[in-house]
Amino acid sequence: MEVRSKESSGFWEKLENIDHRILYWILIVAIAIPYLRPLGIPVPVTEPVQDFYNTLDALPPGSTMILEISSGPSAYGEIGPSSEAVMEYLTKIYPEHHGGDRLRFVILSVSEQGPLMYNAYAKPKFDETGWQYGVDYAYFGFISGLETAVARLAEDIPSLLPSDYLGNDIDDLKAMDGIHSYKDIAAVMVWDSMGATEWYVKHWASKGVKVGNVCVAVSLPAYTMYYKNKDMYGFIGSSRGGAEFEYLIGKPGDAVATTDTLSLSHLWVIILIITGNIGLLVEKYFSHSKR
Amino acid sequence: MMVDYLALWRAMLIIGVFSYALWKESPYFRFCEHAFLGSALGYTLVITIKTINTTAVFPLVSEAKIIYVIPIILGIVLFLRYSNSTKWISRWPIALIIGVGTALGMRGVLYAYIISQVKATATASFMTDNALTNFNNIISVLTTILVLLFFTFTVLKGEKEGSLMFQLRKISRLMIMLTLGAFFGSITMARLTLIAGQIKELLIAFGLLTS
Amino acid sequence: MSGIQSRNIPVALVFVCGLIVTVAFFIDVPMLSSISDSLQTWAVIVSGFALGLGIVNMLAIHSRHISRKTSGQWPFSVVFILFFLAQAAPGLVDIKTLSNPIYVWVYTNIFSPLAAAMYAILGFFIVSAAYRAMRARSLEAAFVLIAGIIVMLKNAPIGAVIWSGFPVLGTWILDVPSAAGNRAVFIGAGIGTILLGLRVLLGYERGYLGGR
Amino acid sequence: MAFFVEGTVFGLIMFAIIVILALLTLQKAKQGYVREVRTLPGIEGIREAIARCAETGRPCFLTTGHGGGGLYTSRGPQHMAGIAILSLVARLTARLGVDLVTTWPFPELLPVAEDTIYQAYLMEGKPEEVRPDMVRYLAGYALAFKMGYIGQLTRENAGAAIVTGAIWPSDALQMTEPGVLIGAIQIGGAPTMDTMSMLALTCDYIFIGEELFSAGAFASEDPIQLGILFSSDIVKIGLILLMIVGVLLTMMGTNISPIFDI
Repeated sequence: MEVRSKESSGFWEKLENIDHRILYWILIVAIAIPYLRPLGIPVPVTEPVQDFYNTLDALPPGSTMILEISSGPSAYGEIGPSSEAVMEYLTKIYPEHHGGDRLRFVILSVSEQGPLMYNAYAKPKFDETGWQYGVDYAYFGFISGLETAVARLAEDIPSLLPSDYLGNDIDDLKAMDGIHSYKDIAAVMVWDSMGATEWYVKHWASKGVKVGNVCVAVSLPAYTMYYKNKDMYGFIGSSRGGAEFEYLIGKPGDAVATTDTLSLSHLWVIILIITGNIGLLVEKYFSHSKR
Repeated sequence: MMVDYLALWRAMLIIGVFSYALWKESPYFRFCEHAFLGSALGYTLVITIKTINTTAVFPLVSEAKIIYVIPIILGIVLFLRYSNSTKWISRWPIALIIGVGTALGMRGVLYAYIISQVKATATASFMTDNALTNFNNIISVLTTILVLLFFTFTVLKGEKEGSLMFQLRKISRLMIMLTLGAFFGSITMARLTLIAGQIKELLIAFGLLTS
Repeated sequence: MSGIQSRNIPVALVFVCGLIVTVAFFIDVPMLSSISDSLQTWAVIVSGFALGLGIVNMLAIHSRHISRKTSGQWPFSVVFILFFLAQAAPGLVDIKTLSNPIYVWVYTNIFSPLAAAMYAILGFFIVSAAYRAMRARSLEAAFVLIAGIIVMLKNAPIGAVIWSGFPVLGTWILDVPSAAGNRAVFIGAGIGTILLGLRVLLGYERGYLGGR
Repeated sequence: MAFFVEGTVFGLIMFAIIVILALLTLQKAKQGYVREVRTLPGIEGIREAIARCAETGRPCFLTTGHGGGGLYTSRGPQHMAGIAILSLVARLTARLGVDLVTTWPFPELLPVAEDTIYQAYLMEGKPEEVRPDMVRYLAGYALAFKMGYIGQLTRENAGAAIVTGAIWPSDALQMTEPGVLIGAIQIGGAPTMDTMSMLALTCDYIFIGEELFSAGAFASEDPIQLGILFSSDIVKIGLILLMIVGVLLTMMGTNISPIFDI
C-alpha cells in the first residue's frame, strides 16, 4: 500500500475526489447559457451532409422515394430538428429548384414508435405545404418483421404493404402507381434511432438503390463506414448535422441553437479532462520529490 | 400568462429522473422509475397483443391458415414450465427461439461483420494518383491486420518481453486504444446533445425561455 | 429422463431450426425459404406469448413486496401496478387504432417524458466518466485521451474555431486508424458469433436446458 | 445459378470453411490435441469480483443488456454469450454464497436464465438456494429497463455488476456509470467498439469483440470447446492472407471486388 505523503498539495487532492454532482450542476449552467443568450458559432458543412443534399437535389422530379421513419420520442431531441429541416427542404426548396415539380414518397415504419414521429414531424409539414395524401405521398404505419420486412419490401412492395395506415387499399393510392419493387424507387431515406439503416443498406444499397439517413450520433461511426464504402449517399448526424443542413438550406433554426450549447458543454468536458491530467502530473511530481 | 400545467408536469418528471444524478436515489426518483416501468410494461403488452393479432390470430381466424395453430400452441406450451411434471415440454418453444435467433445472428454477421470488412481492406489500393490516399490505405490495412492478430487466442500470445510478437502486440494494443478514444470523442457529442434538449424543455416549462 | 422428456429433443430442435434458417440464406429452394420464413414468424409469435411469463414474473415480485409491506418499496410497487393498468387497459380497449384518450395521455405525458429524460441522463454520466477515466496514467491511456479530445474538437463547432486543423485531424483519426481498428474488431466479433452459434447448434452451450 | 441465392456464394464458401475448420479442431481436441490458449482478463475479473462480493456481503448483478433485439432476433448470439457467462457467475455465487440478481428486458430470456442458474446451483450441490427473485423481468422498452436496472442496482448496493452481451453504446454508459458511483466492481463485454469505448471508461475488466463470444468456452474450461477457438485463429490468419493477396492483386491493377459479390 503506497502511503500518500501529507504535504502533497491539498487543492489537487480535493479536485481529484470532487463530488460528481458539482460537475453535473456546472454542465447544466454551461448548457442553459446559449439558450438564454445565443452565441451563434459558425458551423462548417461536412462532406456527408453536402452529398446528402446534392443527391436529393439531383433526383429527377416525379421519382419516388422510400421514407422509413423508425425513430421515437426519446430521440426527438437529437434528430427532431434535423428531420424538420429535411422536410422543409423536401416540401418547399426541392420544388423551387425543379419548377414546382415534386417527388413522391412511400412512407413506412419498422418500429412501433415510427407513427408518433410521422405525426409529429412529417404529416404537419405535408399538410402545411398542401401536399395531397394518396397522390403525392402515402403512409403505411407500423410494419412488423424488422429486417425480414425490409428485405421483403425490396422484392415486392405491394405484398408487404397491402393497405395504408388509414385502411385504404394500395391500388386506390395514386402515389403507389407503378411501384412494385426496388427497381421503381430512386432513393431511400431513414429517420433512424434504432438501426434500421443497416437493414436498408444490406437489402437495398446492395441492389443499387441509394440509402441516406438522419441518425443519432451514437451510430455515426457505423454510417461513416457505410458512407466511405459508398453504400450510403450521405447522412445527417445528430443536431450537428442538422445545423449544417439548416445553414445549407439557408434556414438556421433549432439545430443551430443546439449546436451552440454543444460547444460550451464540449468545452466543459475538455476542461475537466485537462484538469484531471494536470492533477495527475502534480501528483507524480509530488510523489517523485518526496522519494 | 397561462401556465402550461402539462409542461410543468413533464418538467417534474424530467427533474425526477435527473434527481438520481443531481442528488441521489430518492423516493422521488423511485416514483418516476416505477411509473415508467409500469407504463412501459403496459405499452409492451398492448404492442405485443397487437403483433400477435396481426401475425397469428388474424391469419388463422379470418384467412383460415391452419398452420398458424402451431406457433400459438407452442406459445401456450411455454406456460407449462410452472409445473415440474410438464416443464420438459416448455423447452421446445424455447429451442425454436434459440435456433432461429442463432441462425439469424450467424447470417447477419457473415456479410456485415466479416465479408464487407475484408473486402474494404482487400480492395484498398496503394496505387491511386493521390499520395495521401495511398498512405491512408497502407495505414488502414496494416492496422486491421495488426489488431486482428491481437485478438488471436493461440498465436500472438506475446510470450517473451522484447520478442517480435510482444512488440506487435504492444503496437496493436495502442491502435485499439486509439480506436476507443476516437469512438469516445464521437459518442460524447450525442450525449451532450440529448441533455441540451431536456434543459431547453425545463427552461420553457419554467417560463425562462419562449419556445 | 425417459425418451420423450429427454433433453436431446430441445437440442435437436435448436439444431434443426438453426440449420434450416441458416441454409435458407444461401440455397434458393422455395420450399426451404418458406419453411425458414415461417420458423422466423413463429419465433416472433412465441416470443410474444413469452411476455406472459414476464408479466407473471413482475406482478409476482411486486405483489410479494405489497403483501410483505417491504419498507421503502411496497408503495412504489403499488405505483407500478397502477401505471401498468393505466397504460394497458385503455390500450387494450381500442387496440386497432390505439387512439383511446387515456392511452394517448399516459403515453405522451408519462412514458415519453420519462424516456427522453432517461436517455438524456447520459449527458451527466459522460461528464463524470470522462473526468475520472480520461487520465494519461500510461502510454495506452494517453492514446485514448489524445484521440478522444481531437475527435471531440472535430465534432464541436468550437473546435474549428480554436484551430482549423482539428476537423481535419479528427476526421483522419476516425476514417483511417479508428475505422481500420474497428474493422478488425468487427471481423473478430463476426467469427466469434459464428463459432458461438455452432457451439449452441451442436449443443455444447446447453446451460439453458438445466433445471428439474 | 438458380440453386444458390444470388450474391451469397462467396458467403457460403467462407461460412463452410469456418464450420469445417471448427469441426476439425473439435475432433482434434477430442483426441487430446489442445493448444495452450491465452488467458482472458475478463474471466479472472469475474472471479475476483464475486470473491469481493463474498467478503463485503453485497449482491452480484448480471444482465445481457437490451441491444435492440431479443433471443429470436439477430442479437440472439450476443444474449447467448451473456448466458454462457451467467453459468460461470452462477456457479461462483453458489460456491461462495453470494446473492445473485439478474435482470432481463426480453421475456423469452427468463426461462433460459432460470434454467441456467438452476443448472449451475445443481452442479455446486446447492439447488435449494435458488430463489425466485434471482431472475427479474424489468421491461421490454430499453430506457425503462435501464432505469429499473440502475434503481435496483443502487438500492441493493451491488458489490459487482456484470454487463456482458447485447449492449449498445447508450446501454453501456447508462448502466455502468451508476455502478461506479456506488463502488461496484464492473465487468463489461460487447461485440462492437463503439460500445467498448463506453465500457472502457467505467469497467474494471472488459471483453472486447470476439472475447465476449468465446468467454463461454473459457468459462467452461472444457478442452473441446477451447479447441474450437484454435479454428478461429486459423480463419483469422486465412483472412489476413486473403487481404494481403487482395492488396497485391489490386496493386497489379486487377479489380477483385466482384469476387466478394458472386
